[in-house]
Amino acid sequence: MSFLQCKSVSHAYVSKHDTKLVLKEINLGIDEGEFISFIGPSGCGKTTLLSIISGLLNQTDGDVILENDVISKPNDKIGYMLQQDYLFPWKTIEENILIGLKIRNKLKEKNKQYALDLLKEMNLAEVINKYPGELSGGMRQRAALVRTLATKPKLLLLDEPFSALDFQTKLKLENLVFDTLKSRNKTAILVTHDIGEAIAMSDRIYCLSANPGKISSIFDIPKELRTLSPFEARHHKKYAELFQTVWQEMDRLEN
Amino acid sequence: MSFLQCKSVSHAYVSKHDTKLVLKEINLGIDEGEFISFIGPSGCGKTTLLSIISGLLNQTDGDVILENDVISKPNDKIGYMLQQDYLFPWKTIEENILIGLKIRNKLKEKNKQYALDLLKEMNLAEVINKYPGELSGGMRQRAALVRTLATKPKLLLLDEPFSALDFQTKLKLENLVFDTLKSRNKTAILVTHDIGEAIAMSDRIYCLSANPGKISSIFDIPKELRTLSPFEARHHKKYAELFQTVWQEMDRLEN
Amino acid sequence: MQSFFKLFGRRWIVLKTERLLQLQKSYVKKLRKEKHFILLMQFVIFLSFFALWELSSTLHWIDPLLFSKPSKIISLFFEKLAEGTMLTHVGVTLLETIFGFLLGTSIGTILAAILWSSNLFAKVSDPYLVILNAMPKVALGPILIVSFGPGYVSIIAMGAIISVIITTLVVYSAFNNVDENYVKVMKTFGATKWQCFKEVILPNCFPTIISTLKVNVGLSWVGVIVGEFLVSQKGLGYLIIYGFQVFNFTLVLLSLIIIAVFATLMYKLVEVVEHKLIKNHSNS
Amino acid sequence: MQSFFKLFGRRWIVLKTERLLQLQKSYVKKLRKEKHFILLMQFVIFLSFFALWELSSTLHWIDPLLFSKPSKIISLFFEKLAEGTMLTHVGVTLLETIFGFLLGTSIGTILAAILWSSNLFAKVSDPYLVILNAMPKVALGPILIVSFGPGYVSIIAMGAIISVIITTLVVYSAFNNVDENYVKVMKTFGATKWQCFKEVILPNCFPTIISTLKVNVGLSWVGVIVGEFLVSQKGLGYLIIYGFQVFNFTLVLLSLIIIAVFATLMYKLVEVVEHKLIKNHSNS
Amino acid sequence: SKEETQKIRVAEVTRSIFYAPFYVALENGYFEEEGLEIDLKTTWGGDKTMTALLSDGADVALVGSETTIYVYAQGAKDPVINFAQLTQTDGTFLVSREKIDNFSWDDLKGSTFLGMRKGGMPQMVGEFVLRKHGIDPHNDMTLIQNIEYANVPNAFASGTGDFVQLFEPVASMFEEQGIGHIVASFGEESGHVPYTVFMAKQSYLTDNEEAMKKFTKAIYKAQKWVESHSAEEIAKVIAPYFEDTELSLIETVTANYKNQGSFATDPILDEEEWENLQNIMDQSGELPKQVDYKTLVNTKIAKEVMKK
Ligand SMILES: Nc1ncnc2c1ncn2[C@@H]1O[C@H](COP(=O)(O)OP(=O)(O)OP(=O)(O)O)[C@@H](O)[C@H]1O
Ligand SMILES: Nc1ncnc2c1ncn2[C@@H]1O[C@H](COP(=O)(O)OP(=O)(O)OP(=O)(O)O)[C@@H](O)[C@H]1O
Ligand SMILES: [Mg+2]
Ligand SMILES: [Mg+2]
Repeated sequence: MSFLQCKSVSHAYVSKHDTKLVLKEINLGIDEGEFISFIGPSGCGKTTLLSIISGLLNQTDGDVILENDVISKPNDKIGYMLQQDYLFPWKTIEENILIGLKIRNKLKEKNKQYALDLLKEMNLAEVINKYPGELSGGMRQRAALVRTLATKPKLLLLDEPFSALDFQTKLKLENLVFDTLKSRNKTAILVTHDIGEAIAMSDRIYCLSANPGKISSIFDIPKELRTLSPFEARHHKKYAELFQTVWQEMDRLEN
Repeated sequence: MSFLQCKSVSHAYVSKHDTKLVLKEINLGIDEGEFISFIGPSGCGKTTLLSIISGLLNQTDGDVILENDVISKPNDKIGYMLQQDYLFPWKTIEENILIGLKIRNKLKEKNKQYALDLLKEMNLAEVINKYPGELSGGMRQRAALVRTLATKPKLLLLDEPFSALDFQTKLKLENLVFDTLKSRNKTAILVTHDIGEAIAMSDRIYCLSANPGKISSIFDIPKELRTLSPFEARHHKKYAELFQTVWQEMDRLEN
Repeated sequence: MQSFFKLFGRRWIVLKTERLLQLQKSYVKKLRKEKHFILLMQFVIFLSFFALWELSSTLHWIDPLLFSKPSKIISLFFEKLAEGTMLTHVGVTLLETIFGFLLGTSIGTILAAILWSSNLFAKVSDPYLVILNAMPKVALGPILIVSFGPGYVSIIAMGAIISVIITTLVVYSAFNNVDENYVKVMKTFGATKWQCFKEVILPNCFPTIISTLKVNVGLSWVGVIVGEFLVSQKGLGYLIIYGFQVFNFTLVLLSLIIIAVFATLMYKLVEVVEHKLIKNHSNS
Repeated sequence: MQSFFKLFGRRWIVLKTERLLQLQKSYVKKLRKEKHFILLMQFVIFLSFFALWELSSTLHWIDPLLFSKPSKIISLFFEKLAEGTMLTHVGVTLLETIFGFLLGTSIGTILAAILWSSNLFAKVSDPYLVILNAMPKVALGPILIVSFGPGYVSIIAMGAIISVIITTLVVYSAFNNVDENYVKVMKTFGATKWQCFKEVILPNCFPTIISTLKVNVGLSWVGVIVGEFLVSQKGLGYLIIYGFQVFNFTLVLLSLIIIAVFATLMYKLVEVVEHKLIKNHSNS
Repeated sequence: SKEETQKIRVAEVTRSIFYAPFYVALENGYFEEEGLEIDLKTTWGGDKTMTALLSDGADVALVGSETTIYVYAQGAKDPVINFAQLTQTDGTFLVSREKIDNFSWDDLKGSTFLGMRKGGMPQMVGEFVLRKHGIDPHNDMTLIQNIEYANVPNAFASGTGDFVQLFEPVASMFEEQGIGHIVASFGEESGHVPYTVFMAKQSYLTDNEEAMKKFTKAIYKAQKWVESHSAEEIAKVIAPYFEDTELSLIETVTANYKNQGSFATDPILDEEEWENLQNIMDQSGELPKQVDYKTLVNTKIAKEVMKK
């Protein structure tokens, strides 16, 4: 059985005036260590799906199973990174990255050291006592990554983590995140609008169509690209080909 | 003599505690119909330079000359588009696109028709009576373009017009803007962080270095790419080459 | 287990619309139930408050002379209504409040515009504005009476003066906080300062101005009531003072209740206007 | 022409630092000049106001009985200061205001927290909060005296009651407007509602709470002054009423000026605290 | 001239049965007979009433004479002159919480006394009377003087104080409701004082002497009417001015005042009363300076009116 399994996951948002079926029968399986991307038109339910997998939102139907456990509430094994960094502006970077451990009552010296080491690895050691407001966008996003990784989740959910960054910073962070996750053999699900990013970073791409959101196609990334760093992958010739294919699929989905 | 000339343009921001030289002796000439890009690290003075060219900001030294006129205040011939759309949320799209004509006291039937035709061309005819809040990001940016073009400027200044859009929308808008400007033989200066965008859209790229901002290198775009639409250009092999070169230059400038 | 899901999944597709409708129905039902519960609770609180009041007054747990009781208040209300005097009192106070409110808001906004138009003037007047703002305006009562005489003018002036400075400050700060890029857009078209104000600054701050209205309505009530405490022949504040004078607490409490009702109505009215006017303003 | 620019450009490079320094110098000079001008203007306004007052009172353009004059006010001030009574009055009012202010703010915040913790409770109490908010609290003065007795307690209660509901509403709305993604982050770590409140909601709303302080200081002054109008034998509000009673307008105006000074000081103090506390809070 | 009615704006310090003769004059049409139209305004409190007069918001004020002394002492150029007296004693009563059968003023010693606010006539008369009975108000008892006039009754009713100094109709109401018991009258104890008087600015008096004579005449007429009629009859006449008070209560109160001779029987403010007032103020430490009777009192008008 896969590391993570979604079984016939459906979700409908019910409001006073109508009920909107946002996700319809999502079935997927992800193995440990895989890097998966979801792409799809705006509003197709990507964030909803991540929320369901993370246990923050309870689906209307179906099951999410992580290592044989049914997920129905936030779980230690899962880390979730939002679109913007959402660092707490009133806490220093140190307090920010330790908040997860604090909440989980795991603020032992060993875990703390792990978080601080991560911070160092991300080249953020010297800003440890600064406030988020004093950092650049890229640094903040890196700090947010440390915060998420500090609790040692096995599965990482990344909801458009790079969309608020400028192009160069984004390319650099892609590499960094890719390396960090691969070296720790983390499983990851990335939501993005950027087809290039999806191709460059992941092992498999799920294309979602909208209204209701369902998996419309799956692209396996060629081995040649998988082993390359995202930046290198972007300049491989297979990248351009795949880009065209996915682009057309997306175009079709949007119209 | 060129259509637009910057002669030894320098600018320093003076504040109470210090004076910061932001632009140092910018010399450049742009011919009519050319599409130029400025790229450079954040804070290198790109927006400042655009503001000076537009006449909104008076430089400390040097001259900006547009068709033999020295620019020192906003000029009819220049249109300026900001990073975000900055459509006025309390005005309908129609009121928004006609505001320039209204301010300039040129709200004649002919000019009005021109603006409305442009709107139609941008596929915005059916939202003419809506408010900006009801439009998507891409639609808003297109409306902002119409607003800028409605006064028939000869020179367009575009300050990161696509940076707030998602990737697909951005690619589509690049094509649209490119076609619109080329077909009307407008001269344009584009500021962007995205190297790919600069290569795909322009005829020439000026790389600015920071502290103080000066032109560090100029890249002429090969003819093959120039004639292609931005989207196509991105998949030309010369594109990848040039991308690498510019990337390295930028990397050098940032460190 | 997998087969169960398959089955379930299949069944689900077939029943899709039905299932969704059912979800919706049970949700709406839950909502309605909650709403009814809330209404019930509110009603219970309302009723038990007045019932307890009536009871404790009747049983002399509280002094009926000081706290009166609901039944007496209601009968007094109808009595006064029949006499027709109540309408006059309410009318007078309402008019004073509305005048004070409109005056305060409009003068405040105009002052804010003047401050905005001249940076130098704004800087010069800054310390004075701070002092005027911090000053508890109700203390000026005696001065108002001396300046405007003991009559409606003083009361309306009190209703206006209490809100004018805070309006000036809030609206002026809103004027200054307009995203300068909006103004930049205008300037690229060569707009004058006045055009910028008319087309951008003012409409942009409209929501703020309307929001100050909500605060100002409340302030004007305070001003008018304090004003009526000091000088008046008519009005709800007068009724309170008069009620005290003749030790008629039923009258005092009746006036208080009527004030609460009308102050709330006026507040709600402004809120409705606010919602209407701001609807199109908000950027998504 | 081009050669001129070349030349100029070259010269400019050589003179670069010098030129920049000169730019800076002339800018600073201009700033200083403007600042001096502003100070001068403020001083001129200040002086001419009091001079005009003194003059028109002396020349009977205005009734000196009603409007007194600055020289008399100043001499009365020193007289009272020498007697030592002035300090007591100021002290009493200040203490009452501070207590009322702290009480109002803290009770309001606690109420807001309770509302936040129970959505149902918030919904049930909504209409009551609206009524209480719209109600001009100064009208409740007499009721307070009946409930808390004629003394400091009533005055402080007035100072508190006037700000407590508005604090509750503002802070509660701030609690509710916290970007839910901050809470989402907490929830991904499995945080409880209380942890979310402690770590996110409260610190996030700290700036709002501090900002309400500024409003509350002003409101508490109003409440305390009105309270002192009703019951007191010490305090600045009492001095106003007493001065009015014995027709000593010099005393009334002196009290008003002292109130203005202290209200401004207190406002400024809160502002300083606000700046200090919020500094690190703001997100870039 | 009787052809044309002249409008006179009167500001009364409060609405009280204590001023019954004035309302009788209004209700019985005595002013109309004199060709005067009265525009009556209640300006709650002596301070506001005097302000109304000084800032030309009113032509004539009905308020205690002590205010004229305050104003004069502040150096008024156009002083306010008393010209017709309406009431001649204090109008407050001593009310005790417990029923006392044989009241003696010594019972007040050691008690908590809820008095009127400092600087006003009721407070000064109150202290004067206490002192007259050998009680030092500031040492022999707990004196509460911090409450605004209108709020004194409810402070007492909600449990503050053993004794309270109250105006009518509240005193009688408390008696009726059993909240307190009237044990003494400050009016009886105080002796005659110019307690409530019609007054106007000197300049106004000079310019409108005829009108003021007519005004005083109307008042005098009412005073005589009140003197010769029963409390019941008076109450009926003035009832429209006290909408929310029961007729029987108005009658009781009128009787109380009438019996203790609170209503002046003629508009003349005697010198003896004036000196008594200054004496009372002096004892309370509120007299800014001694003012000559002739300076602030005009008896000419009253005397002329009474001659006719
Ligand atoms: N709490 C909610 N209540 C009701 N509808 C919601 C809610 N959250 C999201 N939706 C709706 O569900 C749909 C899917 O939303 P979701 O945020 O999952 O999309 P998305 O794919 O993440 O979009 P984007 O790419 O813009 O982030 C949208 O149409 C949205 O309007
Ligand atoms: N009004 C101003 N006063 C003082 N300094 C300013 C002002 N505007 C910009 N600067 C400074 O001038 C420098 C250049 O700013 P500018 O906005 O032109 O950079 P930019 O290249 O457009 O940057 P970005 O890519 O982030 O938009 C920056 O260091 C900035 O801090
Ligand atoms: Mg999303
Ligand atoms: Mg810029």
